[in-house]
Amino acid sequence: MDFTLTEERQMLQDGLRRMLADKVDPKAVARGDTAWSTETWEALAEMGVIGALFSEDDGGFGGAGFDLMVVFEEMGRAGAPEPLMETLIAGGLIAELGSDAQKAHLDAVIGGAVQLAFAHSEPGARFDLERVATEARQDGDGWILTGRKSVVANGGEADYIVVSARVSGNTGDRDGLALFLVPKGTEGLDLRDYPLTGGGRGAEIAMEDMRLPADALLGEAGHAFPAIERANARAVAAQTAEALGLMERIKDLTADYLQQRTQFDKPLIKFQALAFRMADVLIEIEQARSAVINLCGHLDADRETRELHVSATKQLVGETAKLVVEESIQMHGGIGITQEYDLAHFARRLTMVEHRFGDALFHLGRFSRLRMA
Amino acid sequence: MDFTLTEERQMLQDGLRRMLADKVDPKAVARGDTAWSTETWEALAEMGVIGALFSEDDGGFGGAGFDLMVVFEEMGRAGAPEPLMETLIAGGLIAELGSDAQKAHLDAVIGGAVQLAFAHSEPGARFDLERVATEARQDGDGWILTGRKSVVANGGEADYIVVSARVSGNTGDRDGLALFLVPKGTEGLDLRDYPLTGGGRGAEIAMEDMRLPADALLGEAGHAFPAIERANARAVAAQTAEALGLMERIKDLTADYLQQRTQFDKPLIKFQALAFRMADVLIEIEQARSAVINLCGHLDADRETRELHVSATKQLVGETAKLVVEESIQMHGGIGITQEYDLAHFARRLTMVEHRFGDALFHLGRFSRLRMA
Amino acid sequence: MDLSYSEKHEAFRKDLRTFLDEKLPKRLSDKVRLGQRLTKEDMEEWHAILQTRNWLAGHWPEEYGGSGWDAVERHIFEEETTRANAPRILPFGIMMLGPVLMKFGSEDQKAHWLPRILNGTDWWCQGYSEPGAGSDLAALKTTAERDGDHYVVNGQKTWTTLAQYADHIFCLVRTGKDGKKQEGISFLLIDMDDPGIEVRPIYLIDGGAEVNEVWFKDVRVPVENLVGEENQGWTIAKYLLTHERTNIAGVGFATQALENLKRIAGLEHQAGKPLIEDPLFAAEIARLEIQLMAMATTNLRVVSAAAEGNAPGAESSMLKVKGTVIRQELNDLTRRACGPYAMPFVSEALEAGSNVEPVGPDYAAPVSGKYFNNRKLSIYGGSNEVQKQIIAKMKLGA
Amino acid sequence: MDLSYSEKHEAFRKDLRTFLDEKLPKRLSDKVRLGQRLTKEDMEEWHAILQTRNWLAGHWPEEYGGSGWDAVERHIFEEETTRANAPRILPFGIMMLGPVLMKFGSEDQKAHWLPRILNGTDWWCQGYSEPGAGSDLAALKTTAERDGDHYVVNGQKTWTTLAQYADHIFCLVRTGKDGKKQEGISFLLIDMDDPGIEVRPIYLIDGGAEVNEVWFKDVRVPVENLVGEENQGWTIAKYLLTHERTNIAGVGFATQALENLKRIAGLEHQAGKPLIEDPLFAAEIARLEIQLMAMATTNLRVVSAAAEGNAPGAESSMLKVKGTVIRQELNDLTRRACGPYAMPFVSEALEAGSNVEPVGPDYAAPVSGKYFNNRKLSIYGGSNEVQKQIIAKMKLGA
Repeated sequence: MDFTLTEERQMLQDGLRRMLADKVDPKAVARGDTAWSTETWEALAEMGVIGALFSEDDGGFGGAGFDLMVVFEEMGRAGAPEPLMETLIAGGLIAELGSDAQKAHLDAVIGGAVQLAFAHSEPGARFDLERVATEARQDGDGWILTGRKSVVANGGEADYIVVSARVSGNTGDRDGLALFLVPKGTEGLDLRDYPLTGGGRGAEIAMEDMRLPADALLGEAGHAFPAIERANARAVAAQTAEALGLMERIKDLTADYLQQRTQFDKPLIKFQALAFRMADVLIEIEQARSAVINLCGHLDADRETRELHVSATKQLVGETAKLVVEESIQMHGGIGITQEYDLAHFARRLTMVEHRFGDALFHLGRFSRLRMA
Repeated sequence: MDFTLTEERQMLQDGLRRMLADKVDPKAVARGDTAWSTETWEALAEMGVIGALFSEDDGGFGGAGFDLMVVFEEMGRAGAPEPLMETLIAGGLIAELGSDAQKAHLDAVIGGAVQLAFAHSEPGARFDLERVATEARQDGDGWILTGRKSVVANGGEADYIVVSARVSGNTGDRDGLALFLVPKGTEGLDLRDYPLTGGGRGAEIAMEDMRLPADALLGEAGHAFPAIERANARAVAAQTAEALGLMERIKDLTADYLQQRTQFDKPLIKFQALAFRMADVLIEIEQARSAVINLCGHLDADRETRELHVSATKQLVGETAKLVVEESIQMHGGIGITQEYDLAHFARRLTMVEHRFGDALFHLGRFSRLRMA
Repeated sequence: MDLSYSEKHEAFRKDLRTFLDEKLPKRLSDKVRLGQRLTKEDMEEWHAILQTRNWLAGHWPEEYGGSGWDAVERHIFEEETTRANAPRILPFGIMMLGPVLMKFGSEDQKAHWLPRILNGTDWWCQGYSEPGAGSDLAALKTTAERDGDHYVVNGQKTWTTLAQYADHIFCLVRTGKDGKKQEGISFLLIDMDDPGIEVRPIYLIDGGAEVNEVWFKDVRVPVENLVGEENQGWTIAKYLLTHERTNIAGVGFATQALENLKRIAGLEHQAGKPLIEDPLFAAEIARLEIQLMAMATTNLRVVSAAAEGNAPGAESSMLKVKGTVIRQELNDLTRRACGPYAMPFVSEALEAGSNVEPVGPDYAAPVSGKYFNNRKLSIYGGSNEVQKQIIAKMKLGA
Repeated sequence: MDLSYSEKHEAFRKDLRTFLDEKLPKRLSDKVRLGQRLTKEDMEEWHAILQTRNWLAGHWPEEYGGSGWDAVERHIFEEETTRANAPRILPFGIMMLGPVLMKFGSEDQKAHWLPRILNGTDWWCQGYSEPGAGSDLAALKTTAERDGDHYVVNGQKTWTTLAQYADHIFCLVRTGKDGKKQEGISFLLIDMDDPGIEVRPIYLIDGGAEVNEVWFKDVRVPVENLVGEENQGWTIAKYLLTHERTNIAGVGFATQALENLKRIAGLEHQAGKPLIEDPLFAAEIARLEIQLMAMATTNLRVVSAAAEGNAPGAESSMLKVKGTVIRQELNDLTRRACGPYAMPFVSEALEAGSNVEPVGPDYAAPVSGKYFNNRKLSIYGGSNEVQKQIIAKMKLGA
């Protein structure tokens, strides 16, 4: 039982926090001036932050749940929109399933030179991981893919996109899925990209008879679901850790505001109703931190335990995110919803946590079904 | 569109409020000294309060939804445990379905001389109206009943019990139900009675080959469900009105307490956190009042509209009851959970609203299913 | 007690529905339905259509060009127009300044300004809030110093809704410095074209710029533009706050939002079934619908009491709190209903007539912006904290 | 970061489980499981069984007869004993007075009183609260005036838990009248058999009488029963409050309550199916289970920090608030799960050995009483409002 950070993680946390505080400008992201910054990305690579997401076997120097927690909490605290999450998911799938040739890309990924994306979710699939309609059929040695993918984060910037498709079965089946490593600009891949609320960019992807060579297949055709689910669990861990960082930052902003701003001749924090509500916010953030620890500590547990923690943590963090966003805006008053104040960016980014990998209600239902199974 | 009381109802309200304030001692009920008082009952009859629950055709002088609202809100405000609800339900069923001979009892009911009860719910049925396993089989001209009824309010005191039983079909079917008018002390009827939390008494009833004559049948055998559902709707209107009265009383008690009690040298109501929470309580009570008005105003609407309001009102009042009970106790502190303070009785009685005719969660689900049907 | 409408009111509702069927341009109702931004011309067009029936300011007395509606008629109007996706009437002239002029204005002021509100000559905005004042409205610092036949105004207003379209602004300004801060405030009408006025947009969290800062530097305002007496401004402000809170419950908007939510939840799918069939999601909708059913009646109760001449006090504060929370929760659930498609942020897609397609279904485009933007509901017009303070004070002696 | 237990701790858990399997009388665990009232003898019996292993006050240093447990061992003890439905250890001597004596008591006091706590000679109760003081503990009025070798105590204490069984009471009394009210308070040990003491039961909302009023009329207390210095009582009270709040989260109780709720929801039926299969009811359970999973870890984090010597401050207040709310919500849901059978009020059925049968299923008998009684959780030991004030002050400078 130990809740302290190792010395290495402590150093990573300190360095990352300083670097991001220096480089990320929440107001600029909120105005949409920059989706994300190449300079910050390079600094992340140089500092070893990308490497911290991968195990030593895969060329990194970390990859454990608590590594993700340290890294993504700091990304959240800074409100950084850099697409580290996509590297974690797509890079993780390559690391787990890839051939030696495919895994050779990881060096460049960890070095920051290659960008990745994961095209899995489809229009109408909402949060259901198994709901894949995109079809992959064999064509001689290669594959032909047809289908659509929706809100693919970093899709427009990625050098390689990991694309999921179905080789057998029906839309909602777990069996029959395969993953493919698709280079940018592959013929038949149509892509429209656009800004996302809270920073970063997404893309709609349409594939019409997109031909891929045999060596584009990642792992074994038809059996990709367990890897997708595992990657999803790691993504939820990273995302909830990011949410935690965002909450901490928002809480600090709000506490500062309440201490500095006076009304009716006293600081707002001296109004008991506000002080008590802030106390509630603090309590819930501590709960969220514990939930993130629980998930990060169980990423390598058996599937049932891991997925139970995925839904528990996502549910609790989702509910807390809503509370933190709404209370912080309310306690700020009008300034809380203006773009020129940092809160706008953090609030939008934190809220969007609920729109990826399942919202609190989705995971509440999922948790209770998993519990009964 | 008119939200004022008619002069008659205003008079009934005033008189009833005065009379009950004079006669009902919440502390005594809380201590369990008296289940209910014959003296109060007689005063209710004399004042025409029982009659106000019945239409003129049935020998009363009221019976509309807003009559129920006026009467039961005052019963609630006083915390009166007298079994008016049982008179409303069982008396209403006799009035609706009874033969002339059976309806002849109503005069004595309205006059206060005859007590009624309704034995419908069974062990394991929870809040499902159609879940009746008690069996009635024909035996010559008469009937033989076998089965169990649970938590029959006023069962031990009733001169007549209206008993539901199944003449055909399976336990959960709506068709196949019949009602019987069973006099006290009928052979084969075994009864254990006991106090109820919040006042009044309940009874467990076991019937083992209980023989009834042909004229015990109330209405047509096999088709009693619509009448039971209608009686249930009226009961929910009365019960939620009673809950409203209880809430008003608890709110007044709490407001008085907060105004009078000082801590850290100022009245508790001057603590903003408490004042705002009381404001929330007030807002929710106004919502509850509107919900009760909605139900009372739609008791005679088509079945779908009526039942939608039954569940809407019961859900909202149930949630509000929990809020009012918990906040009032918390704001009182220790004194709020002592038997010697009036709040104990009101809080217990209000909480029990959730244990009869369905709690907030049950009706939330029911409302959403009715809405989609 | 009677929950049914009178024949007169039923007839009005019928008349109104026919009118909306025939006269509300589909182009406008489509924009409202899809959450697209309305232009100045859109709003002026709709105002003019309404005024053909004297319905723009239906609750104004007929002598001033209104229809003398009672409270129930106002309620019906709100219910039907929101159901029909009509643009909302801009409140600044109709709901705010008009009633103030009728009560406090001189005969000249009434004769001059009231018709211009109805015929669209003047577009008003409201200069109340100031930076640093927050809920403490009376802490305002903008000064108006008397100089001959003019007041010279200096200072800054903020959160001024649609000031970019307005040609006039009514302001609370400080004309006296002694005594309590509530004293020494006056109510002034100012021409936005006057030299020394500058309007700067404030970009909000949803990317729009519906509010502004308004700066005054030595702006000269004729003395005849003072409404009421000098230093009577706080009285006027309080009067207006009560009027502003009429219909603050927003039952119509909430009903409309509920219908929209149900429609979306019927189109979105989860585990292969319509989202609205998911028991947990359906229960969240049900919870809000039940709250709304009760609030609609609470609103009618207050409306009825007002019709009998009882001024709404704590009750309108209760409606403000409940009404805004319900609408915000509906916005929240609508955002959730759209799942991943609430993430794209394509601001251009919200401009009608732009040829930028929304990403995903069209109903998803505005939902996140609306959620964020409507956090304002519990902040402006007297924040919900201010309302609770009013309730606690009036009802509990806090 | 490491969520697993050390080998030493796993071994302790195993040892403890075996002990509970073998030594916890079924008669006692049945009573706890069914929510029946424990007698004084029941509690004394269990205390004595624990003390055979020096586990009654496991966290006390070995020199005083404890086992010198670290914070994790204490946590494991709580988890396992609640899981096994063991009676809870009475906190007054073990958790409260003991630590106070160790820190503030004289050598004579320690030598005299500590062994008597462990061997069951003395049964202590706590004389803190007074009528009229509420959350403002320092507003106490009970006086102790020096008269030669004695203090003469006059006044009244209230909410004194299990005073009817106690033979001793430790009290905060006023020995000085000057200065701030926090000054002039002393900590005194009083024999309940002394003349002038009267105990009157307070009947609570669940019909039980676990708390009392204690009246003091010219009670003479030997001066050697003063703990610490005269007028040092507030310091001791604050120290004790921190100790009292250790394990205030009640993770073990909550876990036990959750298991009980699930069992009941599996036995109750709705629409012909187990209630636990109703999606809405299941979701309510899930929501609480998720909260509890997080709180258990929050608790371990605080426990670990304490093990490293960091005194819990605002964190223990957070645990108090969250822990009590979770337990209260579990009680609420358990009451709901029982439906109509939560209504009968057969107090006798809660006395083990009475031959009154409960009405309906045995699990339903205590649920309403427990719901009402446990409203106290957020009131006593520093109300949740007091805790929030502490959090806001320590963390936010409020």
